[in-house]
Amino acid sequence: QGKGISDGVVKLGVLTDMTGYYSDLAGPGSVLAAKMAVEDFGGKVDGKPIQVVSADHQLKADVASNTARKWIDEQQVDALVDLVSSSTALAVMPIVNEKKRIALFSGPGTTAITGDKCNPYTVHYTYNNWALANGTGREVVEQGGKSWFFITADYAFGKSLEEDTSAVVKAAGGKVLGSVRFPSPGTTDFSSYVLQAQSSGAQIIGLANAGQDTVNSIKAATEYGLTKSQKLAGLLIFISDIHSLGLQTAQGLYATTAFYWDHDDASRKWAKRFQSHPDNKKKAMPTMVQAGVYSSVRHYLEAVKAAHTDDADAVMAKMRELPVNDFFAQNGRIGPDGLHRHDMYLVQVKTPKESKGPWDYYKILKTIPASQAFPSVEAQKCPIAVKK
Amino acid sequence: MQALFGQLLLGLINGSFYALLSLGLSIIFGLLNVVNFAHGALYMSGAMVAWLLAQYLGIGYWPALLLAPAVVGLVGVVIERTMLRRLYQLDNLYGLLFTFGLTLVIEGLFHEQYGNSGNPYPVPEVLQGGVRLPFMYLPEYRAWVVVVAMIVCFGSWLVIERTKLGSYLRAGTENPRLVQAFGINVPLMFTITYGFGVALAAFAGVMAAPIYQVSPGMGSNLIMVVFAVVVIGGMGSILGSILTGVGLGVIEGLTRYFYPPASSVVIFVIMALVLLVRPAGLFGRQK
Amino acid sequence: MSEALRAGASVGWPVARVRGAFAVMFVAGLVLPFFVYPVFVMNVLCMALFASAFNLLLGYCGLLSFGHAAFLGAAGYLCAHAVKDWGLPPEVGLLLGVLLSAGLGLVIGGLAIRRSGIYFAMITLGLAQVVYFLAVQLPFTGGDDGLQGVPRGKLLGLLSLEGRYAMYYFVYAVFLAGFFAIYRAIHSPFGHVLRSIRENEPRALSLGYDVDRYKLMAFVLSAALAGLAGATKALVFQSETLTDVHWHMSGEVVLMTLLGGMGTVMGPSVGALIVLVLQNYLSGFGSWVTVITGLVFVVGVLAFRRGFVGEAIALAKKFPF
Amino acid sequence: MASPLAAPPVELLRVTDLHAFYGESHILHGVDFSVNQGELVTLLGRNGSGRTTTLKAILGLTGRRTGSVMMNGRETVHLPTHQIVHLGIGYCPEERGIFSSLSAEENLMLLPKVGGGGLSVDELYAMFPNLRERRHSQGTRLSGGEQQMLAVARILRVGARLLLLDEITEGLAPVIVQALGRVVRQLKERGFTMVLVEQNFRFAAPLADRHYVVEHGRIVDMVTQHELASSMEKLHRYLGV
Amino acid sequence: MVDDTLLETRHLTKEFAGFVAVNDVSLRVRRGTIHALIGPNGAGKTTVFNLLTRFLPATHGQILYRGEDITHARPAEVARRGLVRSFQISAVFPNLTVLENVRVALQRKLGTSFHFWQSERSLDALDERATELLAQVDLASHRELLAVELPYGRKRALELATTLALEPELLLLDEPTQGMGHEDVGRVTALIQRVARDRTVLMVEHNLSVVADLSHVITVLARGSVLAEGPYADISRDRQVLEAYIGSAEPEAAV
Ligand SMILES: Nc1ncnc2c1ncn2[C@@H]1O[C@H](COP(=O)(O)OP(=O)(O)OP(=O)(O)O)[C@@H](O)[C@H]1O
Ligand SMILES: Nc1ncnc2c1ncn2[C@@H]1O[C@H](COP(=O)(O)OP(=O)(O)OP(=O)(O)O)[C@@H](O)[C@H]1O
Ligand SMILES: [Mg+2]
Ligand SMILES: [Mg+2]
Repeated sequence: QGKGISDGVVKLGVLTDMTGYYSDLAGPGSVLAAKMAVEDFGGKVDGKPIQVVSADHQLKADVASNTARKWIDEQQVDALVDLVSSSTALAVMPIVNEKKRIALFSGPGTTAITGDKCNPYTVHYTYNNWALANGTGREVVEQGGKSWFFITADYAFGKSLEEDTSAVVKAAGGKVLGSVRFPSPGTTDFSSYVLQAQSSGAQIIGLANAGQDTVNSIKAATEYGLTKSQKLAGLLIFISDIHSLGLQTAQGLYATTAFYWDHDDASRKWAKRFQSHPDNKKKAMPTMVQAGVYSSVRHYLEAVKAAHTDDADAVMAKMRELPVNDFFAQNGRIGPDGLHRHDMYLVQVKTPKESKGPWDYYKILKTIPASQAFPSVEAQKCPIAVKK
Repeated sequence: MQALFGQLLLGLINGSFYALLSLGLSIIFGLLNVVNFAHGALYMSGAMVAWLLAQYLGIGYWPALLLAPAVVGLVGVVIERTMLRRLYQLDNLYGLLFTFGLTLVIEGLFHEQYGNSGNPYPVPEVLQGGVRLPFMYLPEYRAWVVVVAMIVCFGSWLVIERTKLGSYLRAGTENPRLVQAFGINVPLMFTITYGFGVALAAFAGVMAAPIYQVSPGMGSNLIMVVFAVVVIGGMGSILGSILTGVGLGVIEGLTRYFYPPASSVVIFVIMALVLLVRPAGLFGRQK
Repeated sequence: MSEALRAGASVGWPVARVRGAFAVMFVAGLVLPFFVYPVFVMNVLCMALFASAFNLLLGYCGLLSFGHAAFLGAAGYLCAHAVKDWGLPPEVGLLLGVLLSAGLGLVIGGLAIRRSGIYFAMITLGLAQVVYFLAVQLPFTGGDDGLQGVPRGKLLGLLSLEGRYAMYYFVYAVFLAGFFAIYRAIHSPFGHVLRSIRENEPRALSLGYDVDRYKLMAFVLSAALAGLAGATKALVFQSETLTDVHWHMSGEVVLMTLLGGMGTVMGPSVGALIVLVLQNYLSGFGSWVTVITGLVFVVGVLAFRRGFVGEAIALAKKFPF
Repeated sequence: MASPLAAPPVELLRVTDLHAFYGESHILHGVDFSVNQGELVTLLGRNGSGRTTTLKAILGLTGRRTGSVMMNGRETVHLPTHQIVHLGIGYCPEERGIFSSLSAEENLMLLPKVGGGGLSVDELYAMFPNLRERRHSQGTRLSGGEQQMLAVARILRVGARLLLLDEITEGLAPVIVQALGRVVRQLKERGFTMVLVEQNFRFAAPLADRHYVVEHGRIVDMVTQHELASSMEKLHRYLGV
Repeated sequence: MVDDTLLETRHLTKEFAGFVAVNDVSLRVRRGTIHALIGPNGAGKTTVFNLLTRFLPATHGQILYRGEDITHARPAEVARRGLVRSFQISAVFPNLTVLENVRVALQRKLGTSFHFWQSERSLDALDERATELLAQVDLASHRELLAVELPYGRKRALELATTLALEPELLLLDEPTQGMGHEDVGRVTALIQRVARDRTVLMVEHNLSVVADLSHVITVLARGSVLAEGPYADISRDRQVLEAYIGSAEPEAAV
């Protein structure tokens, strides 16, 4: 591709889970966020229109890669957005690399994206497992939660989340007593695993799982009185999960998040717009993934504008060059490995009494500065980043 | 050792729950010769309806326990009257396909309306808390599930096996026209049966609402397992699927304890083995 | 399977017309990639082959296998692995895949064949779940991420398949080969015996046919061809994932076959086309896809039970043209 | 008629211009006949002439059907099968229709009563000893003939006043056939009305009051008991002997 | 001359869950004869057929065919050896045409039944023979009909034709004339007579007139065991047989 906007339009493809487990924390909400970002940007860049297309990858790696291929080959999509769930993200990475398009990941968590599997066209924008592990893991250990036991979803995401957290826990001087890996999807009843966690005698039960699994395991844990003697640490908690659990069940839970709507005026302002937007049928508050989608799209468009082209290399250069400054991140930076490093927040779920109303769920315990929140470039095993 | 007891008890609890679910399926499966794939979706509907009742009408768990099954059962009756009945005479492949389509529709609609992240449903006050056994802490609600499941299961079993209804239905599935030619209102009988089976699914759904995430997807994981239960127990043998349900619950529980990764497959292995040794399932009567 | 079989048994078109129809479709296949996204067409071809292989069993032996994904996936994994990690050429990858699923077919079929009806379906399902379990657990399958970035390599070390059209015509050739293998099997002495078995097993037995052997033979054939489809698919998408071994896939192939018309030669392919088009062009609509797909099946079963092609044939019979 | 001295016969069943279809194929082309209270009539005819179909059509077991079927003065073509039967009809199908998922005894007890004055189970077992012996074995495991006996026995229990019997001597040993002959005679004395479809003319002849001849889905002739001797010629021609 | 016994059973016995259906039956079927097996319902005739054709395993006892022990042979194998049966309830391939029904039987001799790569046109060679066989039972005119559409009696005729297609050496017929109209009965009787010239037939039949016309030897079964054996003349006078089976009346002459 030469300079200028190829084929006279900048096209963004939101590829996400529209119907599965994650459809509420990403899904239509992510599409909406992307559309809002485009609207706010004025619908044009360099005088060329901006389009948003979207599709459901059904959490299937093959569907994801097919759609990505089709979009790039057929519709000249310039950037893929969101890609919730690690396996779908990993599936599209070789494609964007081969075809020189840009991937703006908001949903997936695995550190491999900017680690050994990294490529020059991928931005990992919102969070990654290391950040979650580090945020929740270290904090909890420091507060005295020294011995851990994990209830882990038996697939890529869960396993890597468990590994990262164990590392952090050990580093912080805690110890890991063990873990149990349950098949997912396909597990509804967690009582058996909760019981094993109970009998492990660990102080902290780390939930290395996501979505429905998290919700069901937390329900079981409270039901079996685990929370009386031991503490739960949800490693990947979205505000939508809290909403579906209800504070009664979720209260006291620790979590690390990249975004909370009630953080400051900027975030409140945007979140309210998002919530009251006509396309947001369920009138839900944005999750960190959806907020991340908005911010990443915004940042991408800024970069295109600055580079006067949608050529992937040029735009990536600009994206790395420009800092991110909006309601989502202050002075966030995209590293050579493609990881977006920004502040994260350690939060605790309020008790029903503390909560002033719907969606008032988190107490922000502390802000984790970008430098600590994410792994350093060196710590990542990303070949291309090290070369530089 | 302690833990093992716990796992056994949990197995029993889940087992009785499987039994309750497979009961409805087994009745429909065995008596109408319909492979009711929609069973999971209807179970989910039961839970969702309970939640909706609570959410919008402030109706609590206890009334919902009757209301939700009634509502869903009624839907079942309509489905049977308007569509399903045309498929009885065909290979049960078609019933399966039809109910599969139905599943997609039901789940899709709920999903469209209420999303997938699910909704909270509290355990009723009287059943909160639990008892501390020497080897584990047993939530009262789970105990309640076991008791109710068992009562309902054996209740329906008695009604169907100990009355003539059972033989009417069995004969009716073999040759409905003829049974009708003997003066039995077969269509009505089938409608009621399907309605009842469906209501049972919804009932199980309400029972599940407080302990599992109430979401459109909650049924799709269970359905295959419940199928396996019914087949292993012997299609049409209601007692069979009750006992098998409990048994498999226990086996699954133990697998979760000794080798969790296999917990999702163990039931299917057992199913294959059983069918190879006993063609009609454990309690099924050979044709 | 009474109803369905009647549809199956009545593929009574004059040979000439059948030939004509095939000729038209053949040409269509040649030019299609210039109008439609080739990868999509290739996907359709693979699934069409898969469904046709499945139909050989359901439509012509009255055996409903609910575990055919096992063959599709197993072959896919082996092929992908062989090409990616062992650096074997694609044709060898395919061959290995086919051999594996044929072998699997021999085992699973050998066990299941002794049962019939829903029990047969359930045994195949059970054993297929075991294959799925292996696909999740075995180290080389990449578990949940699957195998990504599989190279398409050079056919016979000469022709590179990386180009979109080269690959397309390769896949097209594979499809035609598989398809006509099936067509011939159905219209062979063997096929006739299968039909008689499906119609009345004890009678076939009393005529001196070793029913089980014929069924098993059919099962292995079907499995091998399903494997061919799976291996090809893996090359097309340059990846292999759990989707192909999951029971949803086994269900999907049943749907395709019935939608298109079981026991008809073209039916499964048409069914595959319909289903994939639905999935492809509705994928923007979120949950409505699910609802619409569901409705399609409901209506299909209630109103067009013989499937698309089956109904067409029935019409052609009523108003011969 | 049943007895020449009897008061003017009361009509129990009247079939007028009955047409019946199986899907596309038009099988009955306007069947007309009537049966009086306590009378036994047979439907004779070649294979495929439409006798079974006639019985089925009376019960609404065929596909579409038109015309009129009056069951003691009540029009029934519009009623669903199960209601027609409750007007007091018992049907013994050609293919026996024994249920494989029920034991022999369950098969026997399956049918609900549709009227008073049926035979008791003991009477039935006395009539068909095999059945008592095999009563616990699965219905379709019975021998061909045993299944036939069961099919007959089961409708004698329900106290129907009109019996539709299709090929009841089929595959039965001569002794049993004779026994059955006696049973039918008894039933007649008890005032049962019967329509008998028979290949075994020798069995039917002495029992029947009247014979209807069916050909290509129509009634083409009727022969009464006392005309029988004189019209053997004709009958043989109809039946192609 | 050599022993002309084609089929022999020694102490053949079959029990079902404690109930003895066939009890110590020793039969001898001689080459070229028509051997009738009669007896009251539930005597065990069909079961004997099922044992002979290995559709059921014998509880104990032995089956010798052409002097070879076939007690443990597979059903299909028994059939291939030339011992073929018809069924009590008509057994046809409902959704195949009348012609195809017969062809399936003829096809086996081609030895190409596993050839899934060969064209079906290789079967057309059989049509002529098939039509011949159909003509024998007056079905030639119906050859294009689907078998379901035949009335009951015709189905039996078709089944017979199919069975004959195998040119069996020993033909087992279970109630060949059951459910047939008189004209059919006549025809089938004649047919059996014709085919029996170069074959051996073992048949179960309740229609005494048919038995009388056809059979050289009759074995009477009752409650699973042999009650009497001999030519029709003797059997029909045997007191036991009379009360157990034939009953008071004379054998029924065809009307
Ligand atoms: N289910 C069916 N579908 C289509 N045609 C049928 C069906 N049943 C019967 N027929 C046709 O209807 C005609 C009459 O059949 P029916 O059974 O009434 O004859 P029948 O007089 O009872 O002779 P028999 O019972 O001795 O064969 C026959 O030509 C038969 O082919
Ligand atoms: N599979 C079985 N299980 C149990 N009992 C059986 C089975 N098959 C047959 N019987 C019993 O064995 C006895 C003999 O049956 P069989 O069918 O041989 O009688 P048959 O001589 O053929 O009588 P018919 O002339 O009525 O056909 C019958 O009493 C029958 O109930
Ligand atoms: Mg008839
Ligand atoms: Mg018999």
